[in-house]
Amino acid sequence: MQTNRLLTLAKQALLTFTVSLILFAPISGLVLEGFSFRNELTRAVLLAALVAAGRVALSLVGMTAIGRKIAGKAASNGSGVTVMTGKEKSPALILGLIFLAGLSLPFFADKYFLGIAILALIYCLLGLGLNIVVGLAGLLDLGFVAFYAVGAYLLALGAQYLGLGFWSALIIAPFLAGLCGMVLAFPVLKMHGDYLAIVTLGFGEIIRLVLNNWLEFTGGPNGASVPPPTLFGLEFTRTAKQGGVPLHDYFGIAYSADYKFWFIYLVLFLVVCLVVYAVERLRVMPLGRMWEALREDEIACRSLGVNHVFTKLTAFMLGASTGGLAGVFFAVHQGFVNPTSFTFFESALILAIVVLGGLGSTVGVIAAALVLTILPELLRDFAEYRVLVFGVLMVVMMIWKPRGLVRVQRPAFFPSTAVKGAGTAPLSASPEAVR
Amino acid sequence: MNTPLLDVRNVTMRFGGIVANRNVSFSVERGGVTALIGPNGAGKTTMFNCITGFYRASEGQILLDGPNGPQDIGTLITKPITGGSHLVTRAGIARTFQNIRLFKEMSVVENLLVAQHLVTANNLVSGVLRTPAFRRAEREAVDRAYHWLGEMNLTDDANRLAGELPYGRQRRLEIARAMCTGPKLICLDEPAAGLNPSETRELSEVIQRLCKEHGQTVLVIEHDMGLVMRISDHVVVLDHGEVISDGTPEHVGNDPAVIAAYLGVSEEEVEK
Amino acid sequence: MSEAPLLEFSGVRAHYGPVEALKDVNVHIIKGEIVSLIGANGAGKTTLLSSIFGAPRASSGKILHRGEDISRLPTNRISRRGIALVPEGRQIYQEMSVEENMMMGTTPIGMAHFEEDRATMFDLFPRLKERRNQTAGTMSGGEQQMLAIARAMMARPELILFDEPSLGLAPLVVKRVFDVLREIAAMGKTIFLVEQNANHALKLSQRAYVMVNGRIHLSGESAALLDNEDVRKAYLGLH
Amino acid sequence: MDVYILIQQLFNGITLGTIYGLIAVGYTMVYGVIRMINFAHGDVYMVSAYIAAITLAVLTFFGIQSVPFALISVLVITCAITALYGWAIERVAYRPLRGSTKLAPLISAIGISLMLQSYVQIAQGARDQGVPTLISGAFRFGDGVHFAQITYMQTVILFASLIAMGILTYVINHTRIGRECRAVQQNIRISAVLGVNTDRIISTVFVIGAATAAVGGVLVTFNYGSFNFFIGFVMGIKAFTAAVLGGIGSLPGAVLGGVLLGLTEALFAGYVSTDYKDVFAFALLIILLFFRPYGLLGRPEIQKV
Amino acid sequence: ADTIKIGVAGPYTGANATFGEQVYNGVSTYVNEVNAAGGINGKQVELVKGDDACEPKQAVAVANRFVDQDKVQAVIGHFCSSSTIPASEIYNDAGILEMTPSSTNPTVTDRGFDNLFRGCGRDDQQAVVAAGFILDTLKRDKVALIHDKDTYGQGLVDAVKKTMEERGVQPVLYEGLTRGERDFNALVTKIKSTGANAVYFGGLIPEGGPLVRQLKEQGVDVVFVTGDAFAQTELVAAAGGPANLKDVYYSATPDPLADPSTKGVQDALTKAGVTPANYVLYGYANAQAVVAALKAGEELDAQAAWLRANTVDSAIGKITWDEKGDIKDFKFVFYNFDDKGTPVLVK
Ligand SMILES: Nc1ncnc2c1ncn2[C@@H]1O[C@H](COP(=O)(O)OP(=O)(O)OP(=O)(O)O)[C@@H](O)[C@H]1O
Ligand SMILES: Nc1ncnc2c1ncn2[C@@H]1O[C@H](COP(=O)(O)OP(=O)(O)OP(=O)(O)O)[C@@H](O)[C@H]1O
Ligand SMILES: CC(C)C[C@H](N)C(=O)O
Ligand SMILES: [Mg+2]
Ligand SMILES: [Mg+2]
Repeated sequence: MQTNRLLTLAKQALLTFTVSLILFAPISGLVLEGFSFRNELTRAVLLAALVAAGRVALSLVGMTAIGRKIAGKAASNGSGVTVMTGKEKSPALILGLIFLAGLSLPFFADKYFLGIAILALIYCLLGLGLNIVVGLAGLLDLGFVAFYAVGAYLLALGAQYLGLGFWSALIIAPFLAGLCGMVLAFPVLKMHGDYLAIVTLGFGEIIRLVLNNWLEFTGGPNGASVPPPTLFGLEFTRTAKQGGVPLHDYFGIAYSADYKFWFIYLVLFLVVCLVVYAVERLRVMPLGRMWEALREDEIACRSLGVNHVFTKLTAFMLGASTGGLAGVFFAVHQGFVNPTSFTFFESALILAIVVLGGLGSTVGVIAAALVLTILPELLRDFAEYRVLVFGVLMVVMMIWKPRGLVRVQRPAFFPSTAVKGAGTAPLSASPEAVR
Repeated sequence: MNTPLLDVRNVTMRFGGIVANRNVSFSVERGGVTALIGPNGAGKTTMFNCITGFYRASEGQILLDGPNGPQDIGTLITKPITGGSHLVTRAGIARTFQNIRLFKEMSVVENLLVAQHLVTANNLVSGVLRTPAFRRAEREAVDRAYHWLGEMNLTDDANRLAGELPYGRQRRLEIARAMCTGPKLICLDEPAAGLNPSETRELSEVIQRLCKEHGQTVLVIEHDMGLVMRISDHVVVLDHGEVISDGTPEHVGNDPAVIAAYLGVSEEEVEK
Repeated sequence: MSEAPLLEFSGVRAHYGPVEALKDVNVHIIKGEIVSLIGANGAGKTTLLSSIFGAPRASSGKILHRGEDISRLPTNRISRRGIALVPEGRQIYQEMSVEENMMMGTTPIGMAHFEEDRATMFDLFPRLKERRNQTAGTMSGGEQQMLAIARAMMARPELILFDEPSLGLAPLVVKRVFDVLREIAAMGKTIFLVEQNANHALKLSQRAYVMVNGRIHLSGESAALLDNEDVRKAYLGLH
Repeated sequence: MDVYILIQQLFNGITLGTIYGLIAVGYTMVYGVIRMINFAHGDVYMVSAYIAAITLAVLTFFGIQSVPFALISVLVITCAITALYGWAIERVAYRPLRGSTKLAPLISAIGISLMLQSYVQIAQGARDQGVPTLISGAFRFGDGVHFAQITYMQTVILFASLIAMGILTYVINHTRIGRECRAVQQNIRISAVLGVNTDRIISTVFVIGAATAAVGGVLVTFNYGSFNFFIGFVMGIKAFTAAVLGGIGSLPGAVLGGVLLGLTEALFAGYVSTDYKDVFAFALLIILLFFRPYGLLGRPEIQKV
Repeated sequence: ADTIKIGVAGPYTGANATFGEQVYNGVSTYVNEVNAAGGINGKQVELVKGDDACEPKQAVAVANRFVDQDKVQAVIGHFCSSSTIPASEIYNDAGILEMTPSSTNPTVTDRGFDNLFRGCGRDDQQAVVAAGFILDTLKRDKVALIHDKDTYGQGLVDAVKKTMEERGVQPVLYEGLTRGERDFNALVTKIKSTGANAVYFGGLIPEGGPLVRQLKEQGVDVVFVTGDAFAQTELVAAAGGPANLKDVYYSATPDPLADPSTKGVQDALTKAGVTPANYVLYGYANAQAVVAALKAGEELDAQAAWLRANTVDSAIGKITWDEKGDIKDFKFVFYNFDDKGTPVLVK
């Protein structure tokens, strides 16, 4: 038995080694130099050995008792959705604490950290928006970045041509993005599943390409600069540039570049909280339920009188609006926008946030947004290995939690006391049905 | 005699070369159970799909009686932009499916709540702000859901995932869900398939109660002749897409054409 | 029971996530027998059948086929041992033609006997012959059920598991299906039949099991069960 | 209008289109079987370009001069190694996700795509690489000043693609393995019950997909002569577009979609504007899908209720 | 602190990674020498890499990190203009010296930042030279302008176009190709159909190489003129061999390695095992300037003032800066290729 195991292990190791050697030999082992190559085969052999060793280590861990337990656990969390019992403790306290912690973050964090926090929150917003479309309504959207771009460019170009400010852009952006969502939705809603994915991808690319090509209007690849935000006419710059009064002068305090970040962070944080609340409400509202029902079975929905076209349209528009909102914050945070920020990869990243979070789960989306924005920053120390490690972690996380970080929980519903027990059918054996 | 609730007039349905229904006419009277039977592939489900607006019949008319006189299903679904089968449901026809179509990853109650989306205050703002009107509407919807769960003997499963339920209960849940739309006519496609005889008996009681206590009109496709004979007031038999017999259960049960095409010589019936 | 069972469940448990769907199930089938399994909705009958094919896998206990434990074998190896399943809900290949569906049935044994077996099946189900080139997904429920049976038979299995073969079939066809089952049994095949139509099933089979809530509640000669008061009440709908 | 220019643009479009088609085949096959958009496919193609160049360098190092021999051995070796990449990627990143949500492998694929790009960048450097011209010369039509031409290499591309595609279409539609692929596509669980080794079928599909990408990679490398670790991205999106245009899941559709896309690009670039050719291509895609929601040759899902 | 930190920001991943590597290699080669020689005023210099992948979003994050976490005292970078523009706002706020080795877009220095210097030429400078070269030296009048729709490429081409139009020459074609593509046959055919006798290309080698090759393959008889991004050894491979480079010209700084006074640079690079590519030299030169400025004082004002007042004898020649922070009289010369693909100076 024991030797048998060893034998399979050895076989496994050898196989892994051979396969990885073949894989690594050309790319890692022979480095192109002009039309000839440099021999680095030892590197390939080392890599292959490393992979084989890793494989064996995994198998060995799998053989031990603890390993099996872990493996068993990993395997058993497969089923995704659970219904709540209605007896869960109210999370109000924890939520309150998180809210306060979020509000007080600027007092502890430096600008770098705050900058990342702002990005993370922007991605939360994007994730929440896309989650409506993909997670709730089940429409695979690979061009979400288009709405993000609409929001960002609204502020940039609006300021340039119409004199729009941060606040007015913040109000207009959701509507404009929603409108774009509607324009896109019309041709799209007839399509199914993955056709929809490519059409949205195409739409995202069209927006980016137009932004890039329409030099006269958008500044093309040179981008467009975005004025810094103002608060009741107060400016955050060292000297007033938009005809207002600098904030630090008004309050008679020393100038610090941090104030702008504080301001953006706080406004963004509040907006995210509002959106989270709204999205959470949506899930227990008829509209949100119809989205989810549509995701589950469109035909059944139609048989219940749900206007599927209209319902999908609302999902698209609301998702787009949220994306537009995020765009405004992105623009104001960067102070500069150009098309490189709105590539397909960005859409993929947002989608990864939604999927990794657990389709449809708000908490999951927030968690995933934090993970996927903070992770690349943490990986900075890996320098050029950063992207490699990021890719590996993305795959590992997906394998580890294929259904997302957070399980979707469905709310429980109970009848109001007035009808309790009234609906018991005559043939029912158990009248005290309500748990 | 007043006008029938549903009047199917000379409906023909073709799929490419296949004619699934040929010149079918029958009517469904208010407050009773009409059964649609026939061999496999006779075109019963197709007929249902035409009635519920999933297909547009190639020829003929399907009229649903309403407050403003009879309404043609065909015009509802071909209405530009807003048209579609959902309008048929809104006009008062609900259905279940031969292959169960529940929202599997949603809870049982939620399945029923989706069905009531038209009566709940479907307004974004009021929903997000939780206005009293919205809360009242939600509460009523939940209560109505529980009412139908009770009727279908499913209260125990209210807060489980629909997909986890065993087959038989899923079938009952589908009926409950269809009832939640408050239909004038409910169309059941093989509701007893996969139920054992005692469960079938329960189901037939449920259907009968629907008619008696709630004045519900039912159109049902079923292969379980025991059930059909027990509950229906009126039976229509299709074969090869055509109506071969139409009348009371006794009439149809003794119609030699039906026996030859569909029933065979029934030892079971003889036994009972 | 002198003969060694062809298939045997010994102490099998199975779970869907946290839910235990099979609780210490013991069932055996002897070569050449027709055994039926009846039980209410959700009793776990389908789970029992599909646990033979590894979904869900038995979390404890053994499933023995000819004395070998097959509960850990990959799904695709099971059918090569001569076990075929007519699944609940038909599960035919919607987008393939009738013939292609039947070809898929031959996977474990290859196409050598295809023509011959196809002819046999077309005799059993003339309807399929008519529709041999139709896309299976557009056929009526009953037609699809016939196809599912035919497909399973194409592998020339020794043991066939039927999960509610009469589901959704017209009375005439139900009769034919049960006749077919009888014919299949006469060909020397072993049949394990899950049915809601307990009356029919018990009349056809020699032995039967009654399942309640994931456990085997009763078992014995079919004839005896047919007379059993509880069974009559609960499953035959007779009071 | 110069008719030779028009003919030249048609040639340009068709060769570009067949390459799109070749890569699109990989998307379509994988999609056809497990309904997954394999976003790493473009990068597999990129890897194959490197393997091809390295193989050629090694062959030259060992003094192999014969062009046909070199070309064929490069093709064979590259296909083999790239196929192994396809296999390994499926094994490591997608198989563990079988049976979870549809989108999980999509994200995993994006991760793999990042990994491959970054891996090649680190191992081979970020700079552009190239291969020497193996086959030069062209068939020319017309006089010395006005002419249209198709290079020998482009001819090779056309024929190789058509042959590859012909073989694949035959395999899928008329062989047992093809039938099993379609079976797995429609109902993986029941296929396993019927005795299909589903894991092997899926692996096979990835292997074939990667191998076709490698054919594309080799041809493109020899035709355009240069590549870097980033070429997978644009090609990936284009090929994916082609696959959808033709009706994702359909092999002839992928080819048709590719050629259509190639022609559109060439003609639009040639007669309207290079700047907006991609905008036009995507707009065309959207419009086309609006009228044919399942692409050119895609079959609508059967919706029998 | 007992070390002085210099941030080196650029694309170490993504499509432009090759440039980031080159700049960093140049910078680190010089900094190693400085450290070996005792550092800046006795303090060792430590380099911090900041990868922005040429994305503005990451550039801002890198800038914040440099300022707040790493507390760098000077920045060499960023690479792409689109990254430099947003990131420089942050360095400006923080009062940190920044010198970009490659962002040639005019906007970079036109915003009047006192801390920002450009360690390379400007697109508009280069364009004027290029237009003159095509019209006067090569005497070509039917010019097709091709760019890659990126800050650098399009900026360059637009400036060339402007200069030409000022001289009354209308380009026969003005088109943008897509970065990341390889097949430009359609564009090449179009160029051919316009009857152009010169192509000016604004862009990088991954697209430029195949473009050159396809022009040759389709037998289009034009001269190909382009910018300093082509001063890279991999061009030969990308263009399909030396034969295709016959009529290709690019503008660049006079090759410093040909200048005997930079012998030291050459030795240092050889010692460090670094191939002396274009941006390696820029990196080296920028490091020289920044280190010199840091030696002048701890305060930005002192450093900036030093740079504005002094001349740096750098790897790319003697350079001085004007008030805006641009190099005064940045010189561009033209190169062509010999049979082996080695660049030769056009006299
Ligand atoms: N979408 C479709 N395309 C092509 N043929 C179809 C389609 N839908 C149904 N048919 C054909 O129409 C005929 C009638 O099918 P239908 O499903 O209505 O039968 P049924 O009476 O419901 O049978 P069963 O009792 O078995 O469910 C069948 O022969 C079927 O093949
Ligand atoms: N995929 C699943 N996930 C979770 N629970 C399941 C799943 N499938 C079945 N169950 C549960 O397992 C139990 C047994 O189900 P099973 O389908 O085996 O019953 P059955 O006896 O075949 O019922 P029926 O007669 O309705 O077909 C049921 O309680 C059911 O809710
Ligand atoms: C791409 C590079 C050569 C950088 C270019 N000079 C710029 O300003 O962005
Ligand atoms: Mg039917
Ligand atoms: Mg079952």
